[in-house]
Amino acid sequence: MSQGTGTGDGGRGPERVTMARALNLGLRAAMEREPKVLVMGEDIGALGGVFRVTEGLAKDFGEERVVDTPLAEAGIVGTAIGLAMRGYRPVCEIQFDGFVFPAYDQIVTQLAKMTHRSRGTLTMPVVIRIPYGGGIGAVEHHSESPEALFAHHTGLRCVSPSNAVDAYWMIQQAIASPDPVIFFEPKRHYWDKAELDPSAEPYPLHRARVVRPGTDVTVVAHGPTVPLALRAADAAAEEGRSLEVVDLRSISPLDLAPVEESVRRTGRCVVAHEAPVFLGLGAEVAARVSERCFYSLEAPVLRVGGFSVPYPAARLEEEYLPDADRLLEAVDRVLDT
Amino acid sequence: MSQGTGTGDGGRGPERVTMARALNLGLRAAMEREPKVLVMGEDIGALGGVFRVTEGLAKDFGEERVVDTPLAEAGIVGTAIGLAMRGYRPVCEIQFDGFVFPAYDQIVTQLAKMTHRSRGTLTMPVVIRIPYGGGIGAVEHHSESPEALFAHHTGLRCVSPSNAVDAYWMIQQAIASPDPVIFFEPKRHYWDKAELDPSAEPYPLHRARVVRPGTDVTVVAHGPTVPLALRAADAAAEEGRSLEVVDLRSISPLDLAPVEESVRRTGRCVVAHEAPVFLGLGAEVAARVSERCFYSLEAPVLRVGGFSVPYPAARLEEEYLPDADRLLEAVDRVLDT
Amino acid sequence: MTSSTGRTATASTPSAAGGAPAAAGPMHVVQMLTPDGRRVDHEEDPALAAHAATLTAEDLRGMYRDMALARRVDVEATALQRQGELGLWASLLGQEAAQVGSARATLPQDRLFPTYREHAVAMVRGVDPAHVLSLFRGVDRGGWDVEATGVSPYALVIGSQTLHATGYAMGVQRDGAVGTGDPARDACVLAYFGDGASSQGDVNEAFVFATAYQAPVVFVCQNNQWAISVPAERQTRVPIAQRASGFGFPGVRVDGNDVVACYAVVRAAAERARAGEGPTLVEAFTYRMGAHTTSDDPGRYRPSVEVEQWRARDPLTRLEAHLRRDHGADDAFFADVAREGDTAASRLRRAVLEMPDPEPGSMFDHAYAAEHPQVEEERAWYAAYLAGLDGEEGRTA
Amino acid sequence: MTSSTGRTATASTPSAAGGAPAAAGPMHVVQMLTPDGRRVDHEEDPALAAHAATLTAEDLRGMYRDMALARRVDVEATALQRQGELGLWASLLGQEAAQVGSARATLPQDRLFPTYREHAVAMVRGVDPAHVLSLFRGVDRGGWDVEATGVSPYALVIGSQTLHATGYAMGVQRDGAVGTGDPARDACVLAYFGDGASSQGDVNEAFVFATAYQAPVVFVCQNNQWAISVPAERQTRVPIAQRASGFGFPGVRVDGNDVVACYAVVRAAAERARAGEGPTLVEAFTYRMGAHTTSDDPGRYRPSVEVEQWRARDPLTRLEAHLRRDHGADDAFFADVAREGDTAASRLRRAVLEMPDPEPGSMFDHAYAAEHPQVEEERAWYAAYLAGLDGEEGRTA
Ligand SMILES: Cc1ncc(C[n+]2csc(CCOP(=O)(O)OP(=O)(O)O)c2C)c(N)n1
Ligand SMILES: Cc1ncc(C[n+]2csc(CCOP(=O)(O)OP(=O)(O)O)c2C)c(N)n1
Ligand SMILES: [Mg+2]
Ligand SMILES: [Mg+2]
Repeated sequence: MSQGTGTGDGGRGPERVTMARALNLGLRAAMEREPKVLVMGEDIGALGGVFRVTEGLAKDFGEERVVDTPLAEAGIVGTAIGLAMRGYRPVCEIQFDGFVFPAYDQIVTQLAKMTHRSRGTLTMPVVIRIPYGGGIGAVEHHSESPEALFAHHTGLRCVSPSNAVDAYWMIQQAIASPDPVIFFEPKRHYWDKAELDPSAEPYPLHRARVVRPGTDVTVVAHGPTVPLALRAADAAAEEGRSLEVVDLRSISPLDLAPVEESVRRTGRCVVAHEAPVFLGLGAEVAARVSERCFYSLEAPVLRVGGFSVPYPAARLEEEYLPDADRLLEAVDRVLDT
Repeated sequence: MSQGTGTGDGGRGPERVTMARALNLGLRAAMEREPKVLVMGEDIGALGGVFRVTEGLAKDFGEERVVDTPLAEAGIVGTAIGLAMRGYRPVCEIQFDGFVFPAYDQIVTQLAKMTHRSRGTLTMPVVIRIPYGGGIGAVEHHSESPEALFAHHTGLRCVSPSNAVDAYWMIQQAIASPDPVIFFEPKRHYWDKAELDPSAEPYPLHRARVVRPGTDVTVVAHGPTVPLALRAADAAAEEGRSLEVVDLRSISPLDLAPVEESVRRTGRCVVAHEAPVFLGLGAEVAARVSERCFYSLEAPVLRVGGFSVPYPAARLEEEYLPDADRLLEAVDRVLDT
Repeated sequence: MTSSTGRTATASTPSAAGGAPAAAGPMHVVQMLTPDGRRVDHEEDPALAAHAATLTAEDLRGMYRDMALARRVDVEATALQRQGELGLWASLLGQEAAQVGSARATLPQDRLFPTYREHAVAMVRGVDPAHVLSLFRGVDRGGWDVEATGVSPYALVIGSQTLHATGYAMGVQRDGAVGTGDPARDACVLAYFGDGASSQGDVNEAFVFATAYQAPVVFVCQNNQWAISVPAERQTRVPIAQRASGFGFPGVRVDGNDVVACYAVVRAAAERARAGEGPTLVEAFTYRMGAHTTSDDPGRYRPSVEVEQWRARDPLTRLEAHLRRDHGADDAFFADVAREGDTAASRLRRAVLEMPDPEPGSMFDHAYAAEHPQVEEERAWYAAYLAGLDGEEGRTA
Repeated sequence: MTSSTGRTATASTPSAAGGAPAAAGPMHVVQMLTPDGRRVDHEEDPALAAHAATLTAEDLRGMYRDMALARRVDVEATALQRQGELGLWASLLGQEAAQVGSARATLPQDRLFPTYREHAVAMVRGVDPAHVLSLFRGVDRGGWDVEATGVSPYALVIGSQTLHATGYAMGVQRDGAVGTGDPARDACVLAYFGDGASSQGDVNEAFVFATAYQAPVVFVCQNNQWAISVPAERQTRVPIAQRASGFGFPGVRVDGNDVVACYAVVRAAAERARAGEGPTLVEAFTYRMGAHTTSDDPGRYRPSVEVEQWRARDPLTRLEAHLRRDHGADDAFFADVAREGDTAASRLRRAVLEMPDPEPGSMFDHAYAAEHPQVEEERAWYAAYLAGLDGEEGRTA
């Protein structure tokens, strides 16, 4: 192992890093700490992954721990399950959101259920990293947000960092989890930077966080819609409206305590994600908030997200994707009620 | 073709038939009407399918139209897509709900999107029949309700009959649809009988229907929870409470007009399905009803369904599945609010 | 041994098809016991002959005992299902030799990945059959100790386990437990699957991964010629063993009703795997004598004459004839085994009838390994709900 | 022709693995033009020689023209991408012979299922390259007329199209359009895929279905030796063509930089398919001269010396040498082709620059074939929303 320190922070001080780099550092820290951690997937070795998240890992940890696989997603996840049965902790990279579906059967019928099937005797500490979401002008299958399709299945945990610092900690926490974690990385923000202090105390993996306090409307977001919500909140502030933004961070389990607490104050709630609104995560959030904050709500919970159409060609994606204007339009509506 | 009449009703008069038989008659009618209709899947030929829905079709229509396939679900759906491109109208049988996932990639990335991808020049009149739901004391993977995992994808239509008469008509309407239809058959009700009149006028495929009028609470159900809701309504009636039961029939698109109309009268709504509540169809129904009937609701919309655990072993399934008592408990809660 | 290649040779051509099967050609079938129990030598491969030669009379009696016990348990399970004590049963009838021969070729440190039909495999590895029946009774998903027995949970999604087996084997490699030459250390993995499963993408991806990394896995395909109602020719026009060559690793077809040959062939493949020489595909050519499961009605799709033909090649009769002829086994031995079987069967019956139903609310256990707030919330709700019902009959009951 | 098998023969063994590749053995590679342009006969298979012999000097010039045009278009597309006019481009550089040779072996009634790299295939079949570039520009998913050209939409999910091709071929069978002997009626299907794709379950299931029904499909694998950064040896230790034998149908390896051999081999396979004799797998052994796509940086994973070696086997140079040597093609011919290429390229550039952006709201079109209330509701909402924004700049802009 080339890093030497084995402490997990590589002895670094605070540093401005991109999310891709933060993930790389998080993977390194986990691999240094625990020799059973493996990284596997397509093009993750010499190339370092198409987003360079695994850059340098093959060189530093060798190809027994950084496994360039054949081109077969079911094979990647299926063999990761077998490796987990042997005591390894594989971290699988799926190249793009749209290519996770060949592995869907292994994920939902095997990975999600093996612990239950074996009455807890086989644990499945497998992480599946999925770069997700749009906004990068890509071709088909490279811009989708499939999180609801995983969160509906018990046995999986699903999380999504919205910034580099969370990414650094959350990937390590996901790897440490004895349960399988589907790890959604908002690809359009891979190159966004933040100040990372590896000596800081990490926030719990499955906890939501208020990332901007406010008083008029509660905006619930995760992954790529968090920066969006923050931008919308800035714009709203100029118009004299105060948005409270909650970053869910964990999609399953869902931590709605901060949302409910917030809605009890604001009486208004808007949920935003890139996935289609229909049966997207926002449906669950809206259903729960509507139930639990029934007497506090001054207006219906509104959802802002993708339309009920296939993710469109790149020149239409700015129309498809929720943007700050669409979010603010919903804010107007809940405030006008 | 052995049936002769070609009219689709085989010249039959009204008859009491099981849902399995109604589906068989519906398939026959469609196959007689349109030579491009094929049936394909595992064990659907000589055996007539494990639930006998395709019984006798191989004998009557030959193995070019009733295609016993190799054991590979991606292969079944993938080749059905190719057959559709050549002008055929394949009806695929998936043997059990839990075995649709190997075909999930072909369904969601190909079948659902080919029309859009080709700007409408390639249509995909493919039906995928899935026996779903629990209550039959089966082993793992034979009792699940994956409808939300399909309904979240645009490009698919999803329906589920709750009785033999609807099954007869809906399978024919699904086959006639130029869009792919995921057809969920509530397997525990395959042997329930109803009076089928093949000369009657069919109800539109994508329309929900009030199957029992009532005044106190609107109960929304589909597939196997419809008979359940009707039983609960009987019990409630004895306690002097009047439940209105809406059978959604169509899961995507969702026809909530009768539900909203009903909730505006009752002010109370309970949604029931067998799938896990978390991100199940009930989330979408609750989110919409909460939004659109905001000022009519006297109580939060409640959801009754499966728990956030893998579908349990048979001796626990009666605990897992929503039953009339659990439904009535939710009814009590909305009425007590 | 033309008999066991017979079906493939006479495979009917699907009507939509044109020409004849390509590259079909007969494939050699390894056989060491003839159907009437004569021991024949296998001259092509001295290593196989050597493995077979290690089998003592005691070993062969042990194999017979394993096969007979498994069959007796299978009969009892079928009866229990008929009596409503099991929800379902998947009989292994006819496949005892393939299962016992292959399982007996494993070492304690090896790991086996069964489907839902490998009851004899499980028993050879020390799984209490009651733990298998708990799955079919619907009490749990199978209650045995995976680590102690080396037997993975039964896999019901066809083919899924072959990838797990391959991944496990990749782990064995990473642990340095191949090619050391230490017989107590070097390990391999057996991946069981059926003729129908050979069509699944997962199985073929397992072949890809296994060869890519030369993983120590032996793929054991029991070609029992039927996938429920679909004959093996619908899955492939050539012997399944031949599939391996297309992926660049060896495939062997063995008489699956010949326990000696199954043992020798799987042992050779296992030793190859443990030595770090990579995967092998073993196709045990056998026959599913019974229904697919107790839910099935084979009368709808296959002629009983086929079953009758295969009865003449019964793996137990064959070994019995051999033991009587060459190893002095007498009526007393077989009576002993039968008695032992009856004892096991009644013990099993009692165990099944006494199986407690799972605790209410236990469905919330083990959904996750670590605490999960939503599961706990629902568990609590359900407990309160049950408490609220307490005494009540259920309003619609 | 040792050159093109060189890579496989020297495949490095993954470190976690033990032994040597099993059953590797050299596989014959069909070649009809040597790298320096000499025409060599193929003696093993007279049918192949006969197909090659049908090619007139005019045909060969036409092939050169197709290849040169495709390359010129490819260069222009790469430039357009660099200039920000395309979001992405997947270059076919080096694969012109495999694509033109195979596509020219098809008849109008045949259907072709490409991946994202078959631009020369599309052009041979009459697809306007502007319709291909519209996909990479992000205007739509590819705008050509599938029925008129017989070219399916580009498939981006690796391997998915091989099943569509097989199903389409099953439809051809059901239409009675195989084995009639009528050359205007009998049809076949070409399924293109890459070396990486050979690992996907879908591709192997396509092999299963194609053989099960003897469907008239030719699987054309362009083994360009790389799947992005992963060398072909990670996918298989033996020639991909050999995969077919494991499924019971013929596989042929052809020099993918030899357009004559590609034509002859695919034509033979296509005629076999149209005659109802079932599938064939053709592995065109070639090389991806450029990056995987414009987003890729091959310097990270492959030595440039490898690229240089392959430059010596350039498919265009080879055919040029042959045309000059044996068919009297002179500088004027090649200058003509080059001019034609430049014209096509500037026409293409203009077409791309003039492509209108899709209409706002057009994303709602064709989500379904029949009316869909939810799509219509959202379409209406969005139109009203846009109207509401009218003139406004966007509050966060
Ligand atoms: C993915 C999947 N599809 C379908 C089924 C339903 N099914 C259960 S067993 C079976 C046939 C299996 O045949 P084979 O692999 O030959 O094994 P055998 O039952 O003969 O031992 C089928 C289709 C399943 N369990 N999993
Ligand atoms: C199912 C799937 N997984 C991953 C990808 C991402 N991806 C795009 S191209 C490619 C490599 C394909 O290699 P190959 O099949 O050899 O074709 P080539 O690009 O060389 O023409 C990968 C991994 C994909 N498109 N689809
Ligand atoms: Mg079988
Ligand atoms: Mg390639």
